[in-house]
Amino acid sequence: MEFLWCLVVGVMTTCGVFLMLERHIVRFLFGMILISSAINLAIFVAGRLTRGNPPLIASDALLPAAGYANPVPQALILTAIVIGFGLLLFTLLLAYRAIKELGTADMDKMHNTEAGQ
Amino acid sequence: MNLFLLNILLAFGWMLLNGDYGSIDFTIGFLVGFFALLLTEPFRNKPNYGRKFWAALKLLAVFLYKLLTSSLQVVWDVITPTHLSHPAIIKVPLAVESDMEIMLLANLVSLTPGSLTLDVSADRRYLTVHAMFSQNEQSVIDDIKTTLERRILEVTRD
Amino acid sequence: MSSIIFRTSAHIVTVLMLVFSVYLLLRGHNNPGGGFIGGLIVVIAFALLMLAESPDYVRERLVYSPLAFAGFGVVLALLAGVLPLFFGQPFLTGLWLGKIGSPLLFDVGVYFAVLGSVLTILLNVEEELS
Amino acid sequence: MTDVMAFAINFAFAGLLASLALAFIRLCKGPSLADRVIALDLIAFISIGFIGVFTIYSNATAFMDIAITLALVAFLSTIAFARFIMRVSLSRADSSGEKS
Amino acid sequence: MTQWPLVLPVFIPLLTATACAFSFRSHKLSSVISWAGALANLCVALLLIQRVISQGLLVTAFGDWQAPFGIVFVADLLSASMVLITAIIGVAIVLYSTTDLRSKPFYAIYHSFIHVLLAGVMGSFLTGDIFNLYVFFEVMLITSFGLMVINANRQQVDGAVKYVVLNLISTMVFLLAIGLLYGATGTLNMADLNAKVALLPETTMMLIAGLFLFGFAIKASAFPVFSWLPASYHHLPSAIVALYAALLTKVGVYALIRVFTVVFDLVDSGYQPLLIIIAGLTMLTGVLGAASQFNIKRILSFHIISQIGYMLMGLAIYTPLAITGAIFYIIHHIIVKANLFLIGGFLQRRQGSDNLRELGGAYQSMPWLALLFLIPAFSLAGFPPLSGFWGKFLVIKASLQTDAYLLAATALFVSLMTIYSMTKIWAEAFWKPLPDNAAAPIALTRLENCLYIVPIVALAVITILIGLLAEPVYQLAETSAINLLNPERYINAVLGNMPEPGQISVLAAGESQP
Amino acid sequence: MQNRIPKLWLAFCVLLPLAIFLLVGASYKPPESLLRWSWIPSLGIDFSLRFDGLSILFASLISGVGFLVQLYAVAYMKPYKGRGAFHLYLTLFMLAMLGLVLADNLLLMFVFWELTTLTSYLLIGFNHEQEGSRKNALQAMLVTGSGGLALLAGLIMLGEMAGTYSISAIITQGAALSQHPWFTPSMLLILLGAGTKSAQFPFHFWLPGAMAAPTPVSAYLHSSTMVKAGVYLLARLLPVYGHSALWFPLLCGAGAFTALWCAIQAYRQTDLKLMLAFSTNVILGQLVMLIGIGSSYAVTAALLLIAAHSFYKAGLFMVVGNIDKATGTREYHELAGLRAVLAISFTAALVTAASKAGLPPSFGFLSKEYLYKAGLEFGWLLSATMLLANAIMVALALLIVIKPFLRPHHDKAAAMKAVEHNQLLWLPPIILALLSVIVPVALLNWYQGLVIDPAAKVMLATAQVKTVKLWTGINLPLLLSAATLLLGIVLYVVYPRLKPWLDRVMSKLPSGPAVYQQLLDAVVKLASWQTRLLQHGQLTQYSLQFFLVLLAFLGTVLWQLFPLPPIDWDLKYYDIILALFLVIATFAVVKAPTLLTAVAALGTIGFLTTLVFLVYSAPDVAKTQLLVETLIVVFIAIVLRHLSAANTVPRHSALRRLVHAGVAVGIGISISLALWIITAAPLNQEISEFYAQNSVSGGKGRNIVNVILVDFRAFDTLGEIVVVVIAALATVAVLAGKRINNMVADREHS
Amino acid sequence: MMDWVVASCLIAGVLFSFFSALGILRMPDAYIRMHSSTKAGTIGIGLIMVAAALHFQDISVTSRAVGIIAFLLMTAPVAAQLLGKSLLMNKYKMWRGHD
Ligand code: NA
Ligand code: NA
Repeated sequence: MEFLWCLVVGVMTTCGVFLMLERHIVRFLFGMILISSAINLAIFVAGRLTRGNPPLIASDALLPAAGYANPVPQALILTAIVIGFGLLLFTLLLAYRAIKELGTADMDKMHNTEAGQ
Repeated sequence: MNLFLLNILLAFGWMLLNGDYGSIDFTIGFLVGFFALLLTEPFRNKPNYGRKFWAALKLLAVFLYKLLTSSLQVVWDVITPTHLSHPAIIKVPLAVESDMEIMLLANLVSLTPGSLTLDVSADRRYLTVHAMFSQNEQSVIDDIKTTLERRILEVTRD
Repeated sequence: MSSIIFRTSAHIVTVLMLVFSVYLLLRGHNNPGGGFIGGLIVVIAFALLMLAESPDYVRERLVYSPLAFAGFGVVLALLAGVLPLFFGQPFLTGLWLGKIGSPLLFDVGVYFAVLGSVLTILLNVEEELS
Repeated sequence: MTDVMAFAINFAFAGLLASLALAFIRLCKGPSLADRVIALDLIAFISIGFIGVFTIYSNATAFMDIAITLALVAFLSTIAFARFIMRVSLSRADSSGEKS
Repeated sequence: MTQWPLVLPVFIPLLTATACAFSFRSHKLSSVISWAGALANLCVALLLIQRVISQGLLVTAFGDWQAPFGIVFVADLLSASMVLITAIIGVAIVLYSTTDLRSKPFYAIYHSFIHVLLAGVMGSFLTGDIFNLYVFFEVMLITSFGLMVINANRQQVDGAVKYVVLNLISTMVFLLAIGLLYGATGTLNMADLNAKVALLPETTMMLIAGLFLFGFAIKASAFPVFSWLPASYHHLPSAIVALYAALLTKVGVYALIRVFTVVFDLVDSGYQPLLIIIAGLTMLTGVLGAASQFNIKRILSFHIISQIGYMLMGLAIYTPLAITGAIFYIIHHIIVKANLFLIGGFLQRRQGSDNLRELGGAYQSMPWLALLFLIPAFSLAGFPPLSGFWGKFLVIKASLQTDAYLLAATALFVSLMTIYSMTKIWAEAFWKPLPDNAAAPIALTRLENCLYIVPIVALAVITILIGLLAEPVYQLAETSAINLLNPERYINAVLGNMPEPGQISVLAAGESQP
Repeated sequence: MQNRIPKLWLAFCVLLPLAIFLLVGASYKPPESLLRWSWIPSLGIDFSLRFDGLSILFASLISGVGFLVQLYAVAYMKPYKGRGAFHLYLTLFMLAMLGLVLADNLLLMFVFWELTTLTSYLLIGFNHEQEGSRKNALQAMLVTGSGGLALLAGLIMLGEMAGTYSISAIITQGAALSQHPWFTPSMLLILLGAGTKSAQFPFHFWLPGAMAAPTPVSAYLHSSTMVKAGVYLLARLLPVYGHSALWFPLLCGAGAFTALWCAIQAYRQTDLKLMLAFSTNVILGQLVMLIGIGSSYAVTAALLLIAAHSFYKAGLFMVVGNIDKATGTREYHELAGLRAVLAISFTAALVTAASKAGLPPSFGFLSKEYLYKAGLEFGWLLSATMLLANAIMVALALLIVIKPFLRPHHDKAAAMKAVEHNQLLWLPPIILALLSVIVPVALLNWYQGLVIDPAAKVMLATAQVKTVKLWTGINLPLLLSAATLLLGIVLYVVYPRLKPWLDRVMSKLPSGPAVYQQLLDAVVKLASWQTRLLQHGQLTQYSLQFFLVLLAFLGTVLWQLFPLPPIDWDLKYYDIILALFLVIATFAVVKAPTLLTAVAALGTIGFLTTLVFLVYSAPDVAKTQLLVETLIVVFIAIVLRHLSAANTVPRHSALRRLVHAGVAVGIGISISLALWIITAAPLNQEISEFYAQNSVSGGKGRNIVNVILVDFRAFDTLGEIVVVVIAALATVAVLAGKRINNMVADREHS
Repeated sequence: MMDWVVASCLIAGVLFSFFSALGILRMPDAYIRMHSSTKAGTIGIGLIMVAAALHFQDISVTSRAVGIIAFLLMTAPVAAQLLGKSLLMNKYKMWRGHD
């Protein structure tokens, strides 16, 4: 079943990259959200998929039920999601400020800094 | 007093959620609920609540019945090839006054057949309702006022 | 947004969410949940309240600046980390007193850090943009 | 798992996924933002239902919490969208910031 | 008690940052806290390197979960010396910021961010876990975003957009690479990865290594993925750009060095020829970029890229001598580049501009500053016996030894162009008389002057010391390089009493345990 | 300001060279001695000094002439600003020069070599408020600097070949090194270094340019010190590279051509200082030629010429400096009748010019005799060239003496003022003039024993050094000397007619500075072009560039992936449908007509990924993903509310979008394949096993993921909350920034 | 026996959900689509939750199911009301039937 999700990751990445190359800064952000999701999914898939057996230990057991899902990628993704969330919020509001300050949402029109080089 | 009751209810809700029933859990739940209430301070203009359990249960029963029938009515309209409805936007005058009552009525109106609350007027005098089967506007208004509003008032007023 | 219906239900829903968040935080060690999820639910609760009322109303309810909560959270987490060092154990080693342990303290730190931070962003966004 | 349960669960999955598909079409078709938001709201509902069914299917009760969480947040996002639509109407700028 | 000196380099800055943020109402209080934190950190860094020199590699496993299960901090000579240099820069920048940023509304937050950034940098240097490295990279990244936008004007916002957009690409690729690496090996500990990566099929290994190389190359601002740096650095406040210039790209290079020695073997990964080309082009494009600029900060920004090329060159050649050179170069460059930006910032503060066309007369008005400028400038240009010469000498010698003549020639040409740039700044800002249309210099108070000059002097003295006492620094770099190329010691120290690497690999190849 | 220089500092600067002169002299025990301190032993770099004939010759010239120049500068620089620094630079330069000639370690020598470049830069640009000075200083820096870099490479190669950087040790290896493949390359590189420093054609032009410096600098750098560093290096390495077949033709060719070419250039000059500068080039050419010849005679001639030139050229520069001081000009046709005010300088000029012209019994005569002797061993061509060059020297010597001093003063000539009341202005040149005569007449034996014999031995193991005599009877060299004199007089006489013709011819030839400037401009132009190309400011193009590189990284490996592993079709229908929905929603984001629609689609993706995480047993991730995605959607909705419709952005051209699509698809496929290949192999679950086993016992928790987050890998989580908190602060900053900027702007307005 | 009850609850719930989705697709205007999603959706999910509660018969699941239902009853109409209000403010043109 990993194969299917490899494909989905590929599609999400493709669309994410495509959006990240667009001129509208908000659409860039959408691309970034897509790629973040794709990468989280990729990490998840890379840790192998297990159906319906979360890595929880029953209150009367010392070990999880056999065939439990790999908890490591889950923990990694959690950290990555949170970090990505912080980065994304910042980027979103930076984009807002840039649009307000520079008067355009077009990333290619934002070149005050490199003028005169 | 009502806040205290609500707090106790929250504590029980806490125990329910935890699936643990002990004095420690109750205390924790109570404290958590206490702080939650402290933070949000709901029902600032609280009316004098009566404990009208019976009225409330009746309200609930009526409501569930209406919900089911209304759903079936909608489903029927959905699955039949033609659109049966005669929609209209209707202003329903209100007898209820407090925030809580208005909310309750508005939500119940939304969840019952053929009507959907769209707005409350700024002076709280009437609800704006979208009615799906409004061949006769007055019957829609009467239906809301007699079945829902009356029963709500039974619950909330002494 | 000044709808009576929304405001009234938002108050109720917020209370429920706050309770739910603490519940998720405390049981997170044994069941799905934990500081981060709990913290985010607090944020959603206050987001509702903010949408129903106003950012100022939320700030008033919170008493302290949300950033202070965030700082408090970081300090708690750092404290949970550094505590074992005084017992000659490595940074962030779990110290347990019955059911209460430094990892839980750490998780509470996460809870506060997250709710403080995201609330800060939320309130600032609402205030600065309007 | 009994046959009847297996059937019910399979039926549930299929039905919910079909519902999802329908909601999807509305999401893509629009035409107004409100229509899309309604679709999104319903997708959240269907997802809650899916989680319920999946909980029964997998016997992992831990998943029920996700349903609650989903219910909580779906409400918030719908409200945020509603607010957006209101604001747009207030400022009378047609489809502001929407053209890409 | 080995844990303390390993943890404190991250712990102190984080605590200091929190304290600074809480004391935002009083500039004085936050300054004092910031100074205290920076100095305490310097002491810890000194203690750490002393420990490492006397006891060898230090390892602490957080939560007492041994590697490869938990996260470890490892201080080998390289890490410890990088931490020390970072702590030195920290003190210098904090002092300088006290006056340079004093009038800014977010003064305390600046200090807070500076400390978090230092924590991120030191964490990156110390960590022995690849995912933890990612986390520290993110700490650095978000902090650098923050520092970039505090009190930002139009240009800064514009630069910040580019910086953020392009760095996010790097971050994402880095994360993806870690995910794939975990999927392929089942571990995240760098020491543990060493053996497990060796068992991977070659193509898998190359794919993952390529992703790491790409991600770190952006961080290090290597050709052709350096555009974010010249687009964003030059409008930043001087203290901040000095901090960035000194540390951020170097962490990228450090990560490249660490990952492509301990985790992947650069030669085995197949990327050595490519890296050689990248190194050469990085040097060349960077220095040419500088030659076309007329603002001090822009010139210096492009020179960061160019000098990164030298460091990459050291890594690319991949002999002990070359890596020694790279490490020597990193140490030298951190000090020197920070100092140049500090001096540029001082000129800008006095003159209100860093455009060479609007500057002049500094030789007359501030002869001592002129002298102080000469030291880092000609060190950067690779004049002996200043620190930059030895780094240059080592990498060129290494490239000649490996018959990489074109690379050596490029490095020499780049060195010449660096001389050109440095003399350009010198001639225009110091020698040239002040243009008639230029504004009169701002008079600074004695204390302000002092706070500006003390860090500059200190860094200049360190530059001279590194140059004159090159032997111990060389020893340090050489030992580090040898240990990097023979990571067994590192691996054994980290994995402790784990089974032999061979046994782990058997486990890796076989079925997972029940 | 300028008069406030502490006397003590001046005294120190003057006396230091004298002290060094005496110390060096006293510590010298022929034939050679060595001092060694450890510096960077790991790199084979010692601080080792070598005292032998060659180094002692240079060291004593550097310190001796240095003393006189410092003395002269005390007087000369009096009106200059910042002359304290001038003396500092001069002293530092001298120390660097001393280090260069005394070093017994190639790299130590290089250290000093570069220090002379640096300090000479400061000296040449001393009059830095004039643009010309700055430009010429840079020119000298870049030309000698580039040579220095070549030299570094050459020295490293030489050190590698020999296995040591110790000069003594390398010299003893001598011929053995010539078998090494690096022998010739390293020689060429070193020659490049020496050639630039010693201003050999085509690098000769920086030296006249360096005349922008105050005259004491010229008297020092361009007579006895810096320009001779290259000569010194060649002499030092003669035992190593003399074995090369290229050595003789290269050095003789370059040297002879430089001598002739620069002689003609010198002949054309009207500025006395420039005239001297070009004639310095001539001597340097001759010295290089002599070392290239490398015979006993040649070595002897070189050792004589080095000293002779130092004396007379330093003296002449000082004389010209005095002329400049007295009249404010150095153009000879504006000068006349200077004998009246510069009587002592005239005497010095007379003697030093005689030495320059090679009149017996001056030092110049002696060195020229030996030059001819050495040249004659190798046929007429070299000798004829030298004869022509020397004849021009004679003409110039005549010119320098006759035009300013012996012509009667006339109206058109520049006004003069008396300057010789300051003894320090005439004392040093007269001492140098005296030395030019005394050494050949009285101290020749002493010079031979102390310098020529040991130095020749060092340079040439086989040297058969004859006793140097002023008078060796009437022989061919003497006749050539006479011919030189005659020709020189002729050239002086025809000078007025020859010069215009020469100017016409030469102006058609490319000039050194012009070529240098064109080269520099070309590099700067290339730099600007490249920077415009790479740093164009178009953000999406940068992104495209980055992604293209990523694609290149992935794509090159991709071809090697085949054959691919088999596909494991263990799928449920809801897997496929979920995946399908996810894909559709993803496309919906891309195709969405409005931003808000895209946000709605993103929200859907959030719900769907939640379901995916749910289905594959990750409840914590599902919850977090859900919360985060929802909050993101909420935040975007809030932000979009406040962006106006004015922000419509045109899309890229269709072609560009096609390229984007291509890149995106390429990257997507690569990542899919990579992930597939990785997941097709079994995973080592060692670590998750460990976590599962220790979760309850060690972590006291039953949610393994949470135990990882707060215990096993809590450190990551600590970093993560730091990121979130900083993100919050940064967001506050980015949002408040505009308001604060406006506030500040308002405050400044009011 | 319980299986049958659970199964019928499930199927009924899913049917309600499906019709609600069909409704938002088929209905002529946004107001009527909201009727469909709010009512049918709520009851559909409610029934599925009842099924879950009955299936597990476990206090923690039941409490959650009840919580979800209560929460939906409380929020769904509010969300619909706000959306409706926004439509009103936008002067959204209502579908008026066939006549
Ligand atoms: Na119908
Ligand atoms: Na209704």
